[in-house]
Amino acid sequence: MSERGTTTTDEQETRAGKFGAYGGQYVPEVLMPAVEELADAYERYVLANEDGFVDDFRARIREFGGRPTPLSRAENLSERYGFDVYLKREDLLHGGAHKLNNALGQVLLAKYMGKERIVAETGAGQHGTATAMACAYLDMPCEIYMGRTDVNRQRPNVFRMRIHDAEVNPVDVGSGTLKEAINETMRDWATNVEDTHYVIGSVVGPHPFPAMVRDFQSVISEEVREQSREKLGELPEAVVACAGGGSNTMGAFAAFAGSASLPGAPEGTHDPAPDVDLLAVEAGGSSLGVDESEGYAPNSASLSTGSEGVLHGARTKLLQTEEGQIVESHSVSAGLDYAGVGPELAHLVDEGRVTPVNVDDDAALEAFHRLSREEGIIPALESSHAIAYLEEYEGDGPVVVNVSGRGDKDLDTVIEESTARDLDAAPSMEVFEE
Amino acid sequence: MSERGTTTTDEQETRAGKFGAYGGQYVPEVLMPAVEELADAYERYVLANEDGFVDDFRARIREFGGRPTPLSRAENLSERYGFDVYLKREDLLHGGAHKLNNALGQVLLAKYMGKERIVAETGAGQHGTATAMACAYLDMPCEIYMGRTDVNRQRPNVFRMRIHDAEVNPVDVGSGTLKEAINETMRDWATNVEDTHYVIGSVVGPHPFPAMVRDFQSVISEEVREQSREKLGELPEAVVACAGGGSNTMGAFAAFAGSASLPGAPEGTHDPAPDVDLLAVEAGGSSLGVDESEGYAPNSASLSTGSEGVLHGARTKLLQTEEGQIVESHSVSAGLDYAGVGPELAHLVDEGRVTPVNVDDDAALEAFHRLSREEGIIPALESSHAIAYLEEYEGDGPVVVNVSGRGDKDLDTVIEESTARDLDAAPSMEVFEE
Amino acid sequence: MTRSEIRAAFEDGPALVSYVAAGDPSVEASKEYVEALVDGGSDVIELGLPFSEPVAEGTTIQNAIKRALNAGMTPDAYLDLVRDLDVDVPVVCMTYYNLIYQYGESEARSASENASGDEPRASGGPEEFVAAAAEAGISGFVVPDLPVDESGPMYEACREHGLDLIFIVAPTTTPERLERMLDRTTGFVYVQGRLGTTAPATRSARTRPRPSNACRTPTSRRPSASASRRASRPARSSPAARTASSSGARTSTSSPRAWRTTCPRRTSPTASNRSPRS
Amino acid sequence: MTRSEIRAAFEDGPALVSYVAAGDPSVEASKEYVEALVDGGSDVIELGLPFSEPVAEGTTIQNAIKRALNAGMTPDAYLDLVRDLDVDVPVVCMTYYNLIYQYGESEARSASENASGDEPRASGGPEEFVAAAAEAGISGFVVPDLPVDESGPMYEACREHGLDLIFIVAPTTTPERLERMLDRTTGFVYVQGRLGTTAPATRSARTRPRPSNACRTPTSRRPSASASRRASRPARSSPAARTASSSGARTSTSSPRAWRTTCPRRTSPTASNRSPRS
Ligand SMILES: Cc1ncc(COP(=O)(O)O)c(C=O)c1O
Ligand SMILES: Cc1ncc(COP(=O)(O)O)c(C=O)c1O
Repeated sequence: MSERGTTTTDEQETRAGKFGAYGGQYVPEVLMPAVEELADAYERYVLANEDGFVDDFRARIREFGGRPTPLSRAENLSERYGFDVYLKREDLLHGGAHKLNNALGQVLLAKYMGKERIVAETGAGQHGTATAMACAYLDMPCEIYMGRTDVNRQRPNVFRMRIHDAEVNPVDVGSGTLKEAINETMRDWATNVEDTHYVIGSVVGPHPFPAMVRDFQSVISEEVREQSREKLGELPEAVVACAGGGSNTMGAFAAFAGSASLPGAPEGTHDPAPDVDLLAVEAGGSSLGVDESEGYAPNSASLSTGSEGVLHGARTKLLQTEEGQIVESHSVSAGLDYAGVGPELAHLVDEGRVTPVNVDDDAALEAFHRLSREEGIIPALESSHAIAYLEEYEGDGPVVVNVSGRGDKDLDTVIEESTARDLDAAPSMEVFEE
Repeated sequence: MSERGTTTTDEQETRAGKFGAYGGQYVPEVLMPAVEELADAYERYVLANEDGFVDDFRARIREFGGRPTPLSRAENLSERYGFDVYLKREDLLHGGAHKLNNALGQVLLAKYMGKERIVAETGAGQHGTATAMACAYLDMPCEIYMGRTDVNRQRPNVFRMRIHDAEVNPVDVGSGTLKEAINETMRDWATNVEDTHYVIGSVVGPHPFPAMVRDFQSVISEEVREQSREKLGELPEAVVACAGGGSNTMGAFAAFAGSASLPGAPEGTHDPAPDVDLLAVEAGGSSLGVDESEGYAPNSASLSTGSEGVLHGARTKLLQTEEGQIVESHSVSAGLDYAGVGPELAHLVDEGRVTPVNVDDDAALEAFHRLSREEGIIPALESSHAIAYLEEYEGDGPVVVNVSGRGDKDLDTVIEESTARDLDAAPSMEVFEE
Repeated sequence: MTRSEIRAAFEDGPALVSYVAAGDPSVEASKEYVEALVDGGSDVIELGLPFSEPVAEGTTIQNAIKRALNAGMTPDAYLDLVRDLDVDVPVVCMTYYNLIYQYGESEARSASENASGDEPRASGGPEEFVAAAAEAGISGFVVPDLPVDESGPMYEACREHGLDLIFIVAPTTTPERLERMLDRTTGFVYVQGRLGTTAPATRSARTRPRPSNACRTPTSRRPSASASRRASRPARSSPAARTASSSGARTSTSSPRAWRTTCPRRTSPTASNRSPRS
Repeated sequence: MTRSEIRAAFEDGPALVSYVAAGDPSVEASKEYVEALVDGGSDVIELGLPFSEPVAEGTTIQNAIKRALNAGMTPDAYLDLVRDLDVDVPVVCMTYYNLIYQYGESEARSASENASGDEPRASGGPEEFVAAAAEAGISGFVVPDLPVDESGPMYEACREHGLDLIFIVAPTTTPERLERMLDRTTGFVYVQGRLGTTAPATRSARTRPRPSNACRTPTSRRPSASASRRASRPARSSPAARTASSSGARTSTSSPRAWRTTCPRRTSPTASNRSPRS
């Protein structure tokens, strides 16, 4: 945040928070001071470990969150594919997904900043739940905005948030889903910006969010590097992660890309490792492309098929019409169902450091069943996309797949969708048919 | 299993598998050879680490299961009570409860024994799910017996078992709950005893189950001792665990009681520690005692209020009528709802080493809400009993509470019961009332 | 009421042993069924004393037991029923160990006493029930959850009161275990023909059972008698027995297929002439 | 169609700035509303170009925007509407940056080109839309998600085409930020009177907002003009404006309370006489 150009073309603006041409701070003026204050706090507490903030974060994510999560060899999948498959087990993190790494980091930071209140948006409820958990643990009042439609179809996560004593504010506008919730949360933040911190749920939004969320999530790849050294004796050939907003992706990639900057990382874990392929698996949905006339994309493959634009505070790759209207994305997995993606990921794709790929809904559902059946791990539908990509992977391994979360939350959806699609991979549920 | 008395009074029978007067092998003859074969395998593989079985188990429960689980200081509860409260986080074990320690151990043992098929009973579905998980991971065919009533009220766990490719066999007899399921599983085992292993879900049943399940679960207390050394600098004043069948209890107590015998435990972690109080918290239900005429106990406090008898293969403490009919127990928590208890626990209570206490349904529900709200951890309703006991604890701490599982599975029950009881501690769910 | 010894029932070759769950659907009905079965040719009656957790039974008997318990069957009512029976064949009590163990002075086994740290079972045990059963006219016991290894006190009590303690030889029983059983056997032993629990033969073992290899193994002592616990058809089925089995809507659920009968398929049963080991 | 400069609108003291979401419920209706508002006394029209993600708007305008999009509003249709307007007050385009950025040769920004690793935005940018807007008769822009810090290219394009780029001064704006804004301000600046987004004043900030402390802080340059984005009552409300606001069932949901008006409560607005920094 130090130098702020008054130059007149974007090319010359080299402020913090830019990843190549992506990133930035496209937010209403009312939020700019908050965003600047946060960027300042990020530099001091996170980057410079002021007051031992990062030590505190690391201790808490270990003791409260259950880090390090294991790197498990998938014996049956390794046999299936003929190369070694290792699973990074974020499904075992407290709350059941990688989301807590970020939520705990941000709520703790808000505490260090003297904020007295937390707001967050949530779609499927995973980020809301993680935030509510972190707030209960750190004794911070918490309000979660959630579209009315999502409230009704994600009841268990609403229960969890309420049980953690978070307020859940249903948003009745529009389609009542994630984007309306983001809107409302922004609005709350804009109204209460002085005492309130907005905990964004992925590596999106204005600077410093993309960098900060990446840093909190980078514990994933830090551990993968250490664990690879122990278990594989070498670095993996590739790291595979699903990409929605991209937080588990950046978390799994950062140490290999050399882009994270969380103090206290073990020696050498952040040296760039250009030989390790980084594969971001997007939701291919039912097919690629955008239906311009309907304003609808039957996928959420913004890295693979999107174009550059500005959304939710940052310049990044988006699913949009030619005119620039954001289209409705689609994925069987609620957590990947977002029309944008983190700006750093967009940049790493342009640079050729990260390869964007995608798998469709059916492939993800099949992978969900495959991992559950073959390895005794029920993955989140989001993570199932990463697992599905193994079917197409052409290298010799070893490959590390980030299992970003567990799939308990997805059981109903998976059963319904598997039945509707008549998937062979799905077990019959006739035990209920009496 | 070496010497087998042919003497004529129980007092003189000093066979393996007796804990004082408790334990034994009260099973149909058809199962005796299987039970003896298992006892032999237990001695060789578990006690003597033949073929490196225990090393294999330890590696797998670490990498697949996510051990060690953290020992987290509960900051807000410590403040509330004025003494240090530490939580042993079995809720973070793969599958969401301590059950996997045992299920993985037994399924792995069955593999070492050359068995080709696994059966197990389940009530609420936790043990069935853990077993199905372990079987998927270790590539063993698996059938789970579950009462029809339980099948219908525990749908998510049935889904999980099926998704792991386990057969779920609904039992239509009687009330269609846990005891009918045990019955059917025994029957299956008796029919297919040669190639099948029965994975019992707690420290109950005929020898060697109580000792073997304890040993697999003893990783809990082994870790607590190590972690106490690091974090507390001393042993805790007390360890508190809920007791249903007693497997998490024995797991949390064994290293302190000096009763476990799993090779490879760190130096000194199994030396008896008589100064550490061991508190087994039973489900007090709605009130203590037994309604003789109805054959019903509104609790499942067999250690606190039961009497000695023989059930499911072992002599132990039971909830029974004066005539010896087993009564129907009751607890708001399905996993504690069992009329018996592990024989070793009964013995340790008689010996004065373990203190049985109990808390009622309301106290458990309140503790569920308290931990969720104050610490950001949603405990299983079973574990909530252990947490509830802190309200009554009179020492100076530090106290370790075993959080045997997570409470996602209990959300519906808790919300329903909290509403029905009009509990102050429960958050309102009016977000849904639109 | 007089009654022959169990061993006598096997003196003339195969014997029909019929099972009835006492108290299903009522004490009176049980009395009638038993008497009809004896009229119809049963040589031994196995009268089940219903236990709430019948782990060795299949669905049919589980349901019968449940009905009996709901109708109020208790150990005392059971003994009264036995006293009332007007039959001249041996009546064997088939039940689970906990009922035998708990019978008598229950206060002595209360929780508070146990908590004192005394050897808890000093106050319980099989003696009282065995004595009462002998007095009522029971000739022997089958206790499916009491394998020979745990049978010490029961064996003592039976010997003291002159009752037979009958063990079950399973297809899985090893020669060594058979040896141990025969040491304590009086009356007869069951030879269980098939793996599993009592049940209609609709569900069979996934693996082919080793047919009673223990019994086929040459041993120094021959089994005293053998019976399949679960032949799918009675070896001998008299018209009267058939009548008894269809004497009421509820009786039929104690399906004939579940009745235990002698099954002379492999070894020819003979009455034991071995007396209890002294 | 001729139109005065924005700054001229403030020359005689407080000015009424009215907001209409273009295309809600139809292009024709928007044209009528705008004309009625001007007839009724509006000094400046802020004509919203609907964007699918209106992060700075409250419920009322969100809903208006949604209706407009459903009715088919596009940037080209918007420019056509502007060309068609028969009003003599300045029309300010209020929209979000992505629509401005994407306008024009869209193929040039296709995914395949981006994947080539070229600096992607080389092919996009605000120039084309600003040029087209200037040609259609737009006098200036309000782009709520384009803070001064990101406004370089937009500022350049506006300067080139002689349009005003209007910034918003928030209650939270620091003197240092205000300084930066005034460097790039032409036309007028909004002074946002309250924390939050556009909305009826029913939900107020939990904390009491610091009222425009940036503007109250003495600086070397005075803000060129100030307007509350959301006064709960119009400063001046002519009968005709009221008519416009109630001219149809749908119009009323673009509630008058959400219309932006000048709010001379704190600083008296004056037209800016500062020309763009050269
Ligand atoms: C388990 C899991 N994985 C992945 C995602 C996608 O988010 P991100 O791309 O930020 O990791 C989500 C979002 O809810 C999630 O719950
Ligand atoms: C989380 C949890 N805790 C405790 C129990 C009780 O079992 P045990 O007493 O064997 O630990 C159960 C049983 O399902 C359980 O799921």
